[in-house]
Amino acid sequence: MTEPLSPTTNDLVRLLHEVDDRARRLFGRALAIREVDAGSCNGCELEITGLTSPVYDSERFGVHFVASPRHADLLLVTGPVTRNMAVPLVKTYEATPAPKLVVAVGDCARTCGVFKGGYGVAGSVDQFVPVDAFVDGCPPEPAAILRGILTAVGRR
Amino acid sequence: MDSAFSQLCVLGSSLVLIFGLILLWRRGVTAYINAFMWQSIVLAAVTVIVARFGNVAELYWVAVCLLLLKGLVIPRLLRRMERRFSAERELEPYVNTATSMVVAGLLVLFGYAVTRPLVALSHLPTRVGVPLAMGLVLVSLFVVISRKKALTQVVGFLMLENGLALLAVLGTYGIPLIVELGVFLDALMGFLVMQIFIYQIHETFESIDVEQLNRLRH
Amino acid sequence: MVAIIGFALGVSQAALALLLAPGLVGLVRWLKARLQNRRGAPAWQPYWQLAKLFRKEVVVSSNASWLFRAAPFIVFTSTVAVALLVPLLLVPLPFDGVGDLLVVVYLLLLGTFFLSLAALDPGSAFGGMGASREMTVAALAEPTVALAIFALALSAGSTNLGQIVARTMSGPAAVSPGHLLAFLALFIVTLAETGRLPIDNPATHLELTMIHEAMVLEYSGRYLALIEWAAGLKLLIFFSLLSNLFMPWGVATGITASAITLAVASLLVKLVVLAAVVAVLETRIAKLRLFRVPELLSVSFVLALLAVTSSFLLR
Amino acid sequence: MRTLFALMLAGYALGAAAAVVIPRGRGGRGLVAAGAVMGGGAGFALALQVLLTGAPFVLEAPAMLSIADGLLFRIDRLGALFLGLVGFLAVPCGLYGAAYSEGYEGRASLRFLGSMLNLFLLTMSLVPCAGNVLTFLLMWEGMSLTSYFLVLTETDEPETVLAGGWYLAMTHAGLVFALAAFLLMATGSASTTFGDLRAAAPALSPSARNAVFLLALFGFGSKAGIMPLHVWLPRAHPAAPSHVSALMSGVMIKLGVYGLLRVGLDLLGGGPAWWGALLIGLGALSAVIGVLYALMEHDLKRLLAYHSVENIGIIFIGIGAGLMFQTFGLPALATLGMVAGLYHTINHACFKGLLFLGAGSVAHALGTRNMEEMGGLIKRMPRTALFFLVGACAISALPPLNGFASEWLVFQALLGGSAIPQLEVAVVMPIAVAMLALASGLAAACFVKAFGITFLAIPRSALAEQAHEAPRSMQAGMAMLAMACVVLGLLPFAVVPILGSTLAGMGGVTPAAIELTRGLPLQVPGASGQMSPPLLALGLVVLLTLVPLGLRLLGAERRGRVGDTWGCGRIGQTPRMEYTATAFAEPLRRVFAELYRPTRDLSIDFHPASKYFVQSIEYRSEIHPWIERLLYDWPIRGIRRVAVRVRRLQAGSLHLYLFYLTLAFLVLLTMARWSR
Repeated sequence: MTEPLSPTTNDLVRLLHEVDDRARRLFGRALAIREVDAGSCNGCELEITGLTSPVYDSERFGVHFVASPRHADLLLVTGPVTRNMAVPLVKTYEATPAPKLVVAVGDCARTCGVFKGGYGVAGSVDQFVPVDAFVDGCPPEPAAILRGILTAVGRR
Repeated sequence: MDSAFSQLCVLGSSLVLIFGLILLWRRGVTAYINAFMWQSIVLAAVTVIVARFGNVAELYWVAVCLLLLKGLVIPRLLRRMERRFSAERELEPYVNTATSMVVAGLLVLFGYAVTRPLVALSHLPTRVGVPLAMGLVLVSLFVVISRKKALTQVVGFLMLENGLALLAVLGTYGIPLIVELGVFLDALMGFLVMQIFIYQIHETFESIDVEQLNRLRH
Repeated sequence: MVAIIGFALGVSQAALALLLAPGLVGLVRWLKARLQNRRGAPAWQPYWQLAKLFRKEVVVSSNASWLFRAAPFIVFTSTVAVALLVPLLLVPLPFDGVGDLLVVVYLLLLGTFFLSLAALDPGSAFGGMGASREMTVAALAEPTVALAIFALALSAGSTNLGQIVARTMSGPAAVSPGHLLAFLALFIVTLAETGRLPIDNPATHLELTMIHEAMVLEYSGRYLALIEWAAGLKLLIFFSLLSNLFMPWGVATGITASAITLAVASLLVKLVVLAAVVAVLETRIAKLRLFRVPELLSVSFVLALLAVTSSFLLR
Repeated sequence: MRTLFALMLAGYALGAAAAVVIPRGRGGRGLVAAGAVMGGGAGFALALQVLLTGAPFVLEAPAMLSIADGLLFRIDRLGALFLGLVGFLAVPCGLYGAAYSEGYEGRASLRFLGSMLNLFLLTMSLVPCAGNVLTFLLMWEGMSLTSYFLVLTETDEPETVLAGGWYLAMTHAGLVFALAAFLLMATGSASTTFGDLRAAAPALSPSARNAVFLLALFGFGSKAGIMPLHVWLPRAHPAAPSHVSALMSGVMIKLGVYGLLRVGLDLLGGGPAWWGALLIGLGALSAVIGVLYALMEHDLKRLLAYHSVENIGIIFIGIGAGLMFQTFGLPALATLGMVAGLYHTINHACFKGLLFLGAGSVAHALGTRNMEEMGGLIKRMPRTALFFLVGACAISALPPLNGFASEWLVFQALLGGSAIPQLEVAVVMPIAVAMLALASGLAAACFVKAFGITFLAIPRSALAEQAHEAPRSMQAGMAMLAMACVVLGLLPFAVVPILGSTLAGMGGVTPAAIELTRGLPLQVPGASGQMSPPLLALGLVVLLTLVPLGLRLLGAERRGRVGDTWGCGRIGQTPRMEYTATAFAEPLRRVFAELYRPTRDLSIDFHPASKYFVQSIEYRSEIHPWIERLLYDWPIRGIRRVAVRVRRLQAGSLHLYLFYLTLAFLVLLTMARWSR
């Protein structure tokens, strides 16, 4: 059995309702997310998959992960942008139809984190694509990722 | 009256056959050409006899054609060709003379056996000569097969023509004029083709020995 | 006068089908979510999704030709045309004369044909892969569908949908074992044609395993909305075919208010039941390896063949 | 009527003469095309007149050939139908040929191509007009020979000559069987006119009738290209110039169907049930195996040729069903079956002709027929692509077009099979339905491949890069056929009664049963299925305009942007990343592997240093159709072995040959003498 839910679930539920009504205004209750791994150590990916688990269940709020950027509204970019992922990241951004958002997940996305200065690292995400929201943490909790999405959706 | 007529026919056809046999016996192309010439002349005579007694008018024309074509024109051409290839003696034929004579004999007997129903059937006085004519046909066929020299084969073929003509004359008092002319035309054409054929052989092999031909195959 | 009413009813029936389609897809997803004890998106989530997609920008590949832009409209039109022909609520269907079961099958094939062509157009490997697999599955499913039609036509004496439904409703004798076998065969074909598990996983992200999804990777904005809507409508059509051709009880015969409401109610119940069956099925079994799919389709073919022979024997 | 017949002969003769007199240059080719068009038009008009009025056109010409009671032309309705088909297809192909043959300016002799084309059209139009056996076989042989010479126009390629060899051998084998069938039938009759043959047919013993039917099936089946006898078709059609292969595939193989109908239904008046069952069996087999081999092709014209085998299979299924119903005394369903077969004959002539012309203009523009080197042609040859798309939809039996209408009729005919009392015969019908459905499904898959790989996405070779649109006259030819496909698809209720009337009075098909459809919908007797193509097309068009209108009204987003194709963010896209024809058909190749039995040989040469590193891997897999291995390679090897032994007889010496001569002569004499 996984460990019982911590007492802070209720503010989590409040948070999710916020995402719900924020998203409605911009994307009308349906938000398609395309997750882009620009060179992350997959720590953030684990947390992102946590989003679709029964505990967080982002699905119920219309947040849906899609296969192709053509179908997506929001790009969830993880990890520092490595040299060979620089062009693909930009291409993915171009392939996404407007209106589109980018959320950079994890410290690596913002400051290249532990990989800073590595020979393979080309730079942080915002040097390549305009980022609407950063999510700190290495790796950030699913709730934190949701909050990031919320700020991205809210600001637009 | 009939018996004289049939007697003459038998004599004529047996003479024709004998000339055929000379071909087998003698060596040397000139002998063959003479034999052929005389054979044609006798054949023309037989045709005249049948025309006279069987009172078939157009046979006279046939006889004249025979005489002219096979009696004069073709032998002269043959001699010219023979001179051209100079005195090439007939090489050893496939079958030596003795066996070829025996084979000729057998063939004549076979001719008799084959034409017996014909003879029994037909009521014409000349029916007696038919087996002889068939014999000549078979013998000349044998000549064509067994001789190596292309020229001899040509003469053999012409004798075959004579045999057939004789068969026609004796069997049914000659075939309709048109067919007769057709046969003559064929004979002439055949002869011309063979002439060309022989020149070619001579060109390529410097000899008209037909044996060389199988070098062409492989 | 009667024709106009019939025409209006026919069109309204198709409109109802159009409206219900995204809901049906949402319902299946919601049921699957509940089975995975997730709260899952509500059944009307696809409506939001379509609304959002209609407001999104369209990004089209530079390699694509006019066919890429025309295909979504052709797919949508052919599926709506089928919705006009299929008897959802009313049996003496005004459009019955226009097309029978064969026309329905070939109209759906028209949609698949153009969707596959559009998948090839942008020139990406995924589109080619999706198109090739989709056409393979469609081609292998054809004989099963044809034999199922043959079995139905045998007992109903005609391939016209109205007649088949009327004949099956006329009495219990009409429902022979042949019908049951044909139902099972058509059910497997439904899973194949609409891209459900075990043939194709609608929720996968791994391009190599997709069949239907791989073809529409290139579409975005309103084109994608049309295609998703058409796919949902196709699912609804297959479900309604399954329910009305084999269990037609409740389909209205007269045009009275009570008969219509009864018909609508029975339709909804049947759709929910079928959606539940599909959801349970998708949660229970895993996806078949692509080259085991023909074996599954051959099973459905044998079922259809048995359906035909049994209806032959009982004739 | 007589003037039209004369006009037709004059037209073709003019075309042939023009080709001989001025072969080079636009003028010459124009005249050749004009001749073909005039002849075709006259033929079509004559056919229409005979079809509508029903009065057969009779022309006696005994003086021309004195043997076997001379030439006799008698066009009844069935003959008029096929004459009309030839005339109808001659017009677009003639038009198309004018520009297409420019490609042959330097290579093949245009004089030969133009004259042979017109003679081919002439003999093909006269085959259905023949009234007696002599005329029929004379024109049949003329058709075979002229088409053989047309196949050989591009003699610089070795496989064309080989294809010509196959074609000649198969057609003449067929002729022998057809001749035997006619002779066997003519034993009892007074003369060899079809009328007398028809009168003498009942007197024939059942075994004789079966023999005649089988001989006719072999003879005309080999021309039609039914399964075991189809091997020449995928070889000869791609070799011929495209407008010729359009004619051959569109019309010439249909004359095989005409011959079978004339002998099987008209002269013999139908027969036992196994005739129909045999036709359905062969047809279903051809349909499935034809399309399976078409799937594996990546030579565009060979693919289309294999599809001709498939569609001939469908026609045979229709006619077989008709024959079978006629045996069980169900005239309405018999008419339905026959009409379905005939209707598919016409439709196939239209869309196959269109497809071959389309493939021809692609080959003309690119110079190659290999689909793996094509791609992206829809942007460079938009109109040809559109016409090819219409043809592809028609052949895949997609609703509003003509392919669907006739295939729907064939399905209804087979569904009517339930009316057959005998169970073990009636079971043939569902199996035929299944195979027909499989064939049409695979045909749709095949044409997605053919159209998608040839016209869509990015050009795969430099040739495809600078392809240019086909010249105007070629487009005109294609446009005419595309229009025909659409019209025939929308108005079956006009065409089907005429088809029914062509069979009136043949083999127990009573005129009463002809009344097949009335009014807009296609009402089928017996099976009482109903469909109305025009309403269907109208509905589709209305919806097709409503949907974008609705989108605009609801304020759907209009903004659009052109971006790169999505490939998981890869950098740049090359044509090598696209799907190829072989890759497209690979799943089906794996599914039907037992049938194809592809040969696979893999040659890996390892790096000299270690066996873990490879310098090059070469994988080669070919499919040699097992039917040819089974039915054709084995006898050919046998004949070759016997031939080697016989060669030893030719020792090369003249004497030996003369000896054989004499031996034979003597043997004959003995036999004549003693064999009393």
